[in-house]
Amino acid sequence: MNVPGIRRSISQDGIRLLTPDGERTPHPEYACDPSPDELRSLYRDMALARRFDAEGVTLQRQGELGLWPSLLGQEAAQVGSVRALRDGDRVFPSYREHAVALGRGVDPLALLRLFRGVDHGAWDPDAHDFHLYTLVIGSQTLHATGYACGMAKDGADSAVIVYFGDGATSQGDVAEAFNFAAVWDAPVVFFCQNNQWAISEPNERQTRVPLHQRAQGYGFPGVRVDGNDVLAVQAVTRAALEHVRSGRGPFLIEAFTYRMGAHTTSDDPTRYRDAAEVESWRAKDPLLRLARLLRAEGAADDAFFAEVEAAGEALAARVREGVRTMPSPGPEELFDHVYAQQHSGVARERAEFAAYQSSFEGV
Amino acid sequence: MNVPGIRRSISQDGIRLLTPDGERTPHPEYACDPSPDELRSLYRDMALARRFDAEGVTLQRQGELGLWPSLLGQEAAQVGSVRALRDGDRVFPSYREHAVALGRGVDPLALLRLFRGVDHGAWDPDAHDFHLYTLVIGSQTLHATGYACGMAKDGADSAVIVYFGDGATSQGDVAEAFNFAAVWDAPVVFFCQNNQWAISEPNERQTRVPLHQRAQGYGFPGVRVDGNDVLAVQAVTRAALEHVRSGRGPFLIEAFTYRMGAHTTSDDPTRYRDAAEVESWRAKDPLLRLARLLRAEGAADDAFFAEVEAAGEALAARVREGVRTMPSPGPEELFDHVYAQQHSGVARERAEFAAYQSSFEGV
Amino acid sequence: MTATRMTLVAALNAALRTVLASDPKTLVMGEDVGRLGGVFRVTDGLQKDFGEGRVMDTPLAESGIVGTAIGFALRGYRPIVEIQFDGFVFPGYDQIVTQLAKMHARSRGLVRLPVVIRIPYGGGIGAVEHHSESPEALFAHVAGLRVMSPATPSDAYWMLQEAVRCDDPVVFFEPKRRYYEKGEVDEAPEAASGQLPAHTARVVRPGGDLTLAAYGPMVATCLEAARVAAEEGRDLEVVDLRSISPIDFDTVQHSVRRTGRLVVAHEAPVFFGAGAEIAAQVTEHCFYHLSAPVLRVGAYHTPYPPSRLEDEYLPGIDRVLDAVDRALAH
Amino acid sequence: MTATRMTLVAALNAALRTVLASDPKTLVMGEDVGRLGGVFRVTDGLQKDFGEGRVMDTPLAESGIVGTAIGFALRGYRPIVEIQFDGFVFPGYDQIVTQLAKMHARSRGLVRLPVVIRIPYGGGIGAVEHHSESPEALFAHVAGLRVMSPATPSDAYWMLQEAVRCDDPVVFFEPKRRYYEKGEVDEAPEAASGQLPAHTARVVRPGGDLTLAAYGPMVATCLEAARVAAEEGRDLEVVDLRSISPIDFDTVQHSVRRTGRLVVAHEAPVFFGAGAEIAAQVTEHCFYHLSAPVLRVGAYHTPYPPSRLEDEYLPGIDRVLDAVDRALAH
Ligand SMILES: Cc1ncc(C[n+]2csc(CCOP(=O)(O)OP(=O)(O)O)c2C)c(N)n1
Ligand SMILES: Cc1ncc(C[n+]2csc(CCOP(=O)(O)OP(=O)(O)O)c2C)c(N)n1
Ligand SMILES: [Mg+2]
Ligand SMILES: [Mg+2]
Repeated sequence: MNVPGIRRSISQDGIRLLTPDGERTPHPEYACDPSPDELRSLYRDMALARRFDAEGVTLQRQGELGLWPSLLGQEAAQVGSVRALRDGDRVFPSYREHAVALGRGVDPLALLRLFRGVDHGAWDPDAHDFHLYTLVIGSQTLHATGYACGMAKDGADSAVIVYFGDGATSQGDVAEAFNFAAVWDAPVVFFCQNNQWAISEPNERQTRVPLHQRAQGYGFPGVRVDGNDVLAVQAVTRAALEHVRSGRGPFLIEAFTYRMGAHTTSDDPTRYRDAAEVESWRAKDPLLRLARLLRAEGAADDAFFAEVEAAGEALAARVREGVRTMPSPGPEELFDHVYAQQHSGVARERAEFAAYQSSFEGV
Repeated sequence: MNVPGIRRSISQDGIRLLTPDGERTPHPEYACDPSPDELRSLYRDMALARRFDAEGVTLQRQGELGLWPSLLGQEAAQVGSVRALRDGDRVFPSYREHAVALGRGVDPLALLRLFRGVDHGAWDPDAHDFHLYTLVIGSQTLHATGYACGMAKDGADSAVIVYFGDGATSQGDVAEAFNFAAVWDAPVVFFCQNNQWAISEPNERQTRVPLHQRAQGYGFPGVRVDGNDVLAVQAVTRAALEHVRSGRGPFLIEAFTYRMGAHTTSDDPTRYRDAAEVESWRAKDPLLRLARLLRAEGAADDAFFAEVEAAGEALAARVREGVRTMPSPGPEELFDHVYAQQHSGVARERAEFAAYQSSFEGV
Repeated sequence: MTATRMTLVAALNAALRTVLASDPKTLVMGEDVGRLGGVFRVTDGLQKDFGEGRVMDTPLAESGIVGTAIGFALRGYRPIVEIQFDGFVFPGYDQIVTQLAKMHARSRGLVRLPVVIRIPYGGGIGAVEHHSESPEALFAHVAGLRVMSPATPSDAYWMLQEAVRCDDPVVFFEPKRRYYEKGEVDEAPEAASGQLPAHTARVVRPGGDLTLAAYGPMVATCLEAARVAAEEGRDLEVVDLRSISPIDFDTVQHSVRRTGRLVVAHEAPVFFGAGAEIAAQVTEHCFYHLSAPVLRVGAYHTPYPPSRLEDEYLPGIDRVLDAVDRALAH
Repeated sequence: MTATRMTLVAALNAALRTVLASDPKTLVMGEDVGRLGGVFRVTDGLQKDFGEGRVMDTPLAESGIVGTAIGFALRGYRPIVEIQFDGFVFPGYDQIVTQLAKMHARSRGLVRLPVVIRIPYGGGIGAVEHHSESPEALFAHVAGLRVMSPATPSDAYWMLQEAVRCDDPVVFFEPKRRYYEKGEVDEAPEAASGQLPAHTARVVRPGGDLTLAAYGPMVATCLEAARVAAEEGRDLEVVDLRSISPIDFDTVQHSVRRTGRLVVAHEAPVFFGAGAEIAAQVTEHCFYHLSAPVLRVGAYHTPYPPSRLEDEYLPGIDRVLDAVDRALAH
C-alpha cells in the first residue's frame, strides 16, 4: 500500500489559447477570438473580482467578517466560464465563486452578508440564475443535475453549470451526480476548479489520475483546460455548454489552476506547502497574462489599467462602507423561515422566546 | 433529456475461454488450463451451489425461510472467482454470494439462519476469511478497501475480493471505494456481478457505459469477463489478484452474467422483463457449458454427473433437515450483543424485559 | 359520502394518482417505482398511465435520488420520492438534513422545496435486516422537516395529498405492516374539506381513565389494547398523533388534563424516541394534572432483531396494557 | 500529582500521542489530520512523530473515511477518525448507523469494531453554516454506538483514551468552543486508576436546591450559572453527564431525589434532544420526588442561525437561570 506516498505524476497544463507570457497559441479544436472590447471587459471583470476578493480578506482581518475564502488565482477560471453562459443558464456554485457571482449580477454585499454572519447567503437564486453557495462539499452537484433535468423536461434550451473543487471529486455525491447526469442526459456542465489543494491536501491525496479523466468512467467527455487562461476557459466552457444543450448529456471541465492564497482566512498554508510552489504559480497569473496580451495587441493602455484600478477601489470602498453599516438581523428572525407553512413547535418556541426577551424589558 | 429512454448500446460478452457450446476459445492474455480433476471439481461446486440454491427457494415457498435471493445463473461467476483465491485472501460478499460462501467453507445452514430470521448471518468471518453478508447496497466495498489497506500495512502477501451488483455501482460508496483504493493502492479486486438487473431496473437505468469502464476514471484497470464462463472468470480473477497483490493498486472485474430467477422470492419478474430475454440466456447456462466441455473432452461421464446429482440431493436433504430442526433464538438474546462492553441502558432494559416476561409466569 | 373499502396501499396509490393527474409539476421518483410499481406496489400502474417522464426509475443511489429531487424542486417541480425501505434512507440522510431541511431557512424563505420523501417503515413483516426500522426520531429532531405517519387508509389518502401540496419538505412514514389492512376511504373531492389537517392529532377513541398516544402502525395496536382494557372496565382514550413534527401537543394535553395519565407507544426504540419528547413536554405543561408519570412503550435500545425475535421486540398489546396497568397503579 | 495546565486541544493531542505510542494498532485518519494537524490542531505533530502510515490524510469523503475505518478495524486496527466539523458527519452517517453501530450485534459478538469518531461540535465560535451544530441525539438514538463528550481538559485526556481502548464504536463529541480553555491534567500513568469511567456522570458542584445536568460545552455555562445563583442564595448542584449513551441515570436520580428539581441544558435543539430523554426517564423514576417538572434549556427548533444571531440562539447563563427560576417557582 502506498497510503501516504505522494505521486506527482499528474500531467499539467490542459487546453490553452494564451501562454503565460500572454502570447496567443492556437488550438485545433477550441477557438475564442473576442473583440478588443470584450478582451478589456474580461480583464476588467477579473481585476474587479480580485480587488473585491482582497477587500474580503482585509475586512476579515479587521474583524468585520467571520471568514473569507479567497479566490486569488482563480479569476480566469471563474470569469472565463461565467462569461460563456447565456441568459437563462443556471449556475450552482460552491463557496469560492465570488467572480462568478459578480458575473451573474449578485450584489457583492450579499456575499459579504454570508461571511459576516448576517445570513447564510440569502440572495435570490431566481433573480440571478445563481444558486446559493453550498458548503457541504459536493452536494450541489446533485441539485444541479436535477435542475438540469427539470430544464430539459420543460423544453428549455438552457444549460446548467456547477462549480466544485478538486477535493470535492472524492465525495460520493459527485460520483452520483456524474452518473445520474450521464444516464439521464442532463444538460449540465461539471466545472471542477482544480486549484490543486483541498485545504492542506494536495491532488495526490484525492486522485490517482487527472480529474477530467473521471468522466470517461461514466461515459461522457471530460477535458482539462488551463484554468489561468481566460480565453481557453471561455472557449472550452462555451463548447461544453453547446454540447450539453444539444441533448448529448453532461460534460466535465477540469480547470487547472492554483489557489494562491490560504484556504480561507482561518488557514495557514505555510504549515503544509512550499513557498516555491506558490512562487512558480505567480508567473502564471491570469491577470498578468491577459494584461500582456492587451498591451501587446494595443488593446489597452495605461489609462485603461488606471481606470480599472480606480473602479476596483471604488468597488472596495463601496463594499467596505456597506459592510460597516450592515444591519444585524433581529433575534426574532431566528424563527422566521424555518418552515414555509406554520409549524406549531416553532410557533410555541417563538412565543416562549418573546416572553423570555420581554422579561428583560425595564430591567 | 432522456430520463426513461432505454439504450441497449452496451456491448456484450467480455473475455471468454469457453463458448456457450462448451468449446475452448483461446484468449491472447488470459489462460486457464485446469486438469480434468479440477474441471470436474469446478462443475461439482457449481452444481452443488445450484442445488443448494434451489433448496433455498423451495424452503422459502414452504414457509421455512422468510426470503431467499437466488443465485441461479451466476454459478460460474461465483465459483470461478472464489476458486482463484489463495488461503488468507479475504472475501467481502454482498447477499447473493452463496456459492462463494460454500467455496470458503461456510456452513450452508449459517446462510439459512439468516434467511430464516434466526440471526443476521452471524458466521465467523475470520474462520472462513469470508465477511458477513451486507444488505445495504455497496457499503461493503469500503470495508473491503480498508481491510485491504490493513493487510498491506501488515505486510501480508494477500488480497481482498469484494462482490457487488450492477445496481450497486450507482452508489456513492462504491465510487468512494474505487477512489480510496486507487489513491491508496489497496490490494482489492472489485468484482461486479453484472446480472443485468437491479430488481426491476435494467443496466440502462444505472449506467451509460459498460461498467468495467468505470475503473478508468479512477485510474485502475477494469475488464469485462463472460460471467457464465467459469474458466474465464477464474483466469481473469487470478490475474487480477496477482495484479493487486503486486502493489499496483485495485482492479475491477465486471462479470457479465444474468439473473435467471426473481430478484428474491418476494419478487415477480414477469412484471418487468420478457420471457424471451430469460430464454436467450438459458442457452448460455454456465453449468451446461462446462458439462459440454467435460463430455467433449472425455473428462466426465454419466457416472460423474449422477454422483454430483446425488451429492446435491444429499446436501439438499441435509439443509432441509437442518432448517426444520433449527432452534429459534431465545428472547433474552435480544440484548446479548448490542455492545461488547456493558451499557447501562441495555442492562436496565434487559432487567425490565426479564421482569415483564416473568410477570406471565404462572399466569 | 361515496366511501369505498380499500387497503392502505391502494389508498396511497389513489392519492398519487390524484396528485399526478391534477398537478403536472408532480413527479414520482425512486428505485423500481416504474414498471414494477415499487416493491410494495404503491406506485402500481402510475408509470403506465402518466409516462416515464412523470414516474421515474432512478439509479440505485439514495443521495442521488434526494439530491436530484431537490434540483427538480428548485426548478419548480414537486417530487415525491420513494425510499424502498426504512433502513435504506441513510445514504440520503446528508441531503435530507443539510440541504432539503435547511434550504428554506438558508434562503430566508426565497427557496421552497416541496419534496415528499415516502418511507415504508416499521417491523412485523418477518423481513431481513434493515427492512423493519422506525427511524422517525432521526428526522423529527431536524428543524425544517415535517414528519408524519398515517394510521389508516383514509388518512393515507388525504395526508399524502396534503404532504404533496405542502410547501415544506415532508418525510412521510408509511406503516408497512398495515399496508394490506383495509378501511373506508371517501375519495370524493368534496370530502377534502372535511379532513383534519395532517398536523392535528385525532382522538380516535374517547375515554376517561388514561390517554394512549400513538401514530402509524401502533394506533391499531393501541385501539385493540383499549378494547381489551374496556373488557376489564378501563376506559382508555386513544389519540392518533398523525404528525411527529410538529406534534399536536394541544390535543394530547387537553386529553391528559382530563385523564391524568398518559402512555405513549411507538415501534421505535424508547431511548431518545418520540415518547421522550412527548413525556417531557406534556409533563412540563400538565405537571399538576398528572397522577402518574408518563410511561413509554417501544422497542429496546438494540438493533432491530432477526425476525424470529420480532414478536418479543415489537411493543404489542400486552406491553401496552402492562404500561397502562403500571400507570393506573400510581 | 504531576498535573500541568493545558488547553483542551493540547489534552486531546496528548491523549492521541499516548495511544499512538502505546498501541501500534491505533491509526488516526481524516481530512487534513496530517501535515496541517487538523483545522483545530488536535492532531498537531502526530504525523511527523508517528509517520504517514499511522496518521493518514484521507480523500475528502466522510462515508469513505468511516467505511475504510471499519475495514481497518475488521483487520485488527483501532482507527481514530476525525470528522472536520459537526455538520459534515452526515455523508458518513449511513456507514455509522447501518454498519459501524450494528456489526457487533449482527455478528452476535464475533466482530468488534473499536472505532472512535471524533467530532468537534457546538457553536459559539462565530462560524459559517454547518460548523456549529450539536447532533448528538442523532447518534444516541442509535443502538450500538456509545456517545460521550468531555467538558474539561482532564476529561478530554482520559476519556479519549478510554474511548480508544473501548471495544465498541464511540462517537466522541469535542466541545469546540472550549478547545482553548485551560485546565489541570495529570498525565501520569498512575493517575489512570483515579479517573471516573467515561460512562459515569460526575457531580461537579454539590448543592441542595436544584440539579443542573449538562455535558460538553454547557458544563462550564452551568457552573457559571450556579455561581451567579449562589450570590442570590440558591444552592445548585451541577452534574456533568459526560456520557450521552449510556446516560448515567443513577447519578442524576440520586441528585434529583435530594433536590427535587432538575434542569437539563444542552446546545442542541430541545425538540427530541437529550433533555427529553432525561426528563422522561427521571420523571418516571423520581415522580414523587419532583417538586417541579424537569425543565429543558437548549436551542430552538430552527437550523443553527448565522453567527450574528448565535448569542440569542445558544442557551447562555441567563436562559439557564431563567429555567432555574421557573423550576424553583413551582
Ligand atoms: C462534506 C464536507 N466535508 C468537509 C468539509 C470541510 N471542508 C471545507 S472546504 C474543504 C476542502 C475543499 O477542497 P476543494 O473541493 O478542492 O475546494 P477548494 O476549497 O480548493 O476550492 C473541506 C475539507 C466540508 N465543507 N464538507
Ligand atoms: C442502500 C440500499 N438501497 C436499496 C436497497 C434495496 N435493494 C435491495 S437489492 C436491490 C437491487 C440490487 O441490485 P444489484 O446491485 O444489481 O444486485 P443484484 O440484486 O442484482 O445481485 C435494491 C434496490 C438496498 N438493499 N440498499
Ligand atoms: Mg481545491
Ligand atoms: Mg444486478
